[in-house]
Amino acid sequence: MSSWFFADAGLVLLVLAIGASTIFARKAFDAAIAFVVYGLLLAIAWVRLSAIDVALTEAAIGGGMTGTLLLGAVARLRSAEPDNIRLGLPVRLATGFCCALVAAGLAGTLLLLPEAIPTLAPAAMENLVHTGLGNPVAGVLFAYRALDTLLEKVVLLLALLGVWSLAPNNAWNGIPGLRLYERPNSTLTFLAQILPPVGIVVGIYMCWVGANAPGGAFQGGTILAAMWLLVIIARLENAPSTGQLWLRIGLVLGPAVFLAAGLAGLVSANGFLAYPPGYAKPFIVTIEFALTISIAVVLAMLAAGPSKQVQQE
Amino acid sequence: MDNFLFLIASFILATIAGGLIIILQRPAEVDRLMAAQLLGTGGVAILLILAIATKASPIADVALMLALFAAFATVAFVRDAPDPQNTARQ
Amino acid sequence: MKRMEFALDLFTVFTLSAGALFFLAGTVGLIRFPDPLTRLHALTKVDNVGLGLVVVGLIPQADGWGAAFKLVVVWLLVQLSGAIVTQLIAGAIREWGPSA
Amino acid sequence: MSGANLFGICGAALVGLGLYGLITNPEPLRKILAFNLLGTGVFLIFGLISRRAAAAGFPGDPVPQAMVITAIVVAFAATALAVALVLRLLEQTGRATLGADNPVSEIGNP
Repeated sequence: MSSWFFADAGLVLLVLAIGASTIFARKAFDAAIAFVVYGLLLAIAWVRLSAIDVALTEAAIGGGMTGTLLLGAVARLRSAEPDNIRLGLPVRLATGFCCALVAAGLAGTLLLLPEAIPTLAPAAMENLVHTGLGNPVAGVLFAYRALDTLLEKVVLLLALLGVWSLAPNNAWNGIPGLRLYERPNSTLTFLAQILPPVGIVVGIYMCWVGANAPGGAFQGGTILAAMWLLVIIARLENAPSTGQLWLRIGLVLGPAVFLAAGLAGLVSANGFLAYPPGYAKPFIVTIEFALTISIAVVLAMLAAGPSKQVQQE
Repeated sequence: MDNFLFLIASFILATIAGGLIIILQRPAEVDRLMAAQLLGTGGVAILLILAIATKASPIADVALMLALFAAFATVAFVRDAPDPQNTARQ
Repeated sequence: MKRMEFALDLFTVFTLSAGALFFLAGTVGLIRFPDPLTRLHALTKVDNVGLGLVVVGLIPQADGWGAAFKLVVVWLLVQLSGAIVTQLIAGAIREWGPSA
Repeated sequence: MSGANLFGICGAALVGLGLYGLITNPEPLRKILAFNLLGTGVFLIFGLISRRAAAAGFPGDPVPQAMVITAIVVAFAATALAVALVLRLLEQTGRATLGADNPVSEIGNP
């Protein structure tokens, strides 16, 4: 373990350097691309923290999806009038000092924590057999803290509602204003033909292994969302108008199945979101499958943004 | 063998770190884009070595993710590159 | 059996070292080459060879065919997406000039 | 000091960096970015907590890990909403800043 220490220290320094460049970069584009690199690097850091589930999520969402979203926004904002409001040096210095204090306080607190802090890990592992799962993180997400996960899905839907409601009045139920690639039959078209089949297989694989190994609905859904966006950007497929029924069904499918399974727990087991003994795994796998679809649709629509044009049909 | 794997992983990390720091200083946007691509290959190599060294094969899945999403950033860049008419930027 | 293992370990040491050297060469090229197109060339070609060598060297150390198969799959994916993405970047450079 | 502690300290430093960017950067998009950086710092601190709990012989505590996964996804949703708001601001006003109505060239530097 100790031989890894210096490599870890190097990784931490690199993460900090790239993180700092997202803040101090002069142009927004530089900051956004640094954020992509930063997200991908953090995935390696999470692997070093033995949190492979988190590493998968961070690489997909932190690096890929958020980075793409920011890069798209930067490109749009190029047309904005430059604004040269800048804080004066004394204010910046004072702010820097205060922020350094916050960071130092936080770091100090962390180092002062007792080495053996209370943990739920043994309890989580002990009861994992009852769920039939092999991945403790999936156990937390879908059995012990299932309510949190359910509500998180609701939060995602609320965020999407927020994004959609930013559409102009006449574009409600229109097509999302995602920027597309202008030229047909280009190299990008080729990439959009080659990569999605691979991505879909990987996405389903992620969802499938999630019960027993790192992976799951979030990671699988994110890959599917990214592949869908790629196909739309390359103009191989049109972005759906936000009013379409199948799209709306896809959005609520996961939360609805989750909720139904939760309500079934009231009858077949001893409470809301309790699974009947012995049947926990089939329940969880069904929920995860439905959630993967919903997460894919929600994330893709969130990245696509509010609708721009009225549907032409 | 584990110590050797560790050595190689650290070495690759160091070369990537050097490359990243230099690239992110460059003014041209394409150069910065290469940083993501650099991590797409070098990061994958580090993760694969880690997967073998710590005998945790799910780490290879993280490498898979890294490869998929490093390409994705480039797609966004190529899509958003400005019109050839107004290339007046540094 | 012992001798076989030793030979495999030796193979791993050799290929991984070669792979690491390729990564070093790629970074040197990235830093030293004068224009984006040549830098791109250094980045993608050399690093992909490096990754290939790393994967080949790791295969004897993988426990089981499944793990080895996954290594190869990851490598193939990197090759595929890397090659196409390089084309995309190169196209962007050609169209918008090296300062894009 | 173990490797996990390093990542915790890194998380604390990232919180500081993100906070600084959030306060000093005038562009809303950069503020969103800085806030994301701050968030990842907090997540890394959770990572340290998860690793600390590993003293009992587990690779990591799954509870904080699951919370971080949830948080990353929610952070993305919030970022998407914030970006959509900024772009709408640009559409309506042609500007993408939160400055005062009468542009001031320098604040805090009389």
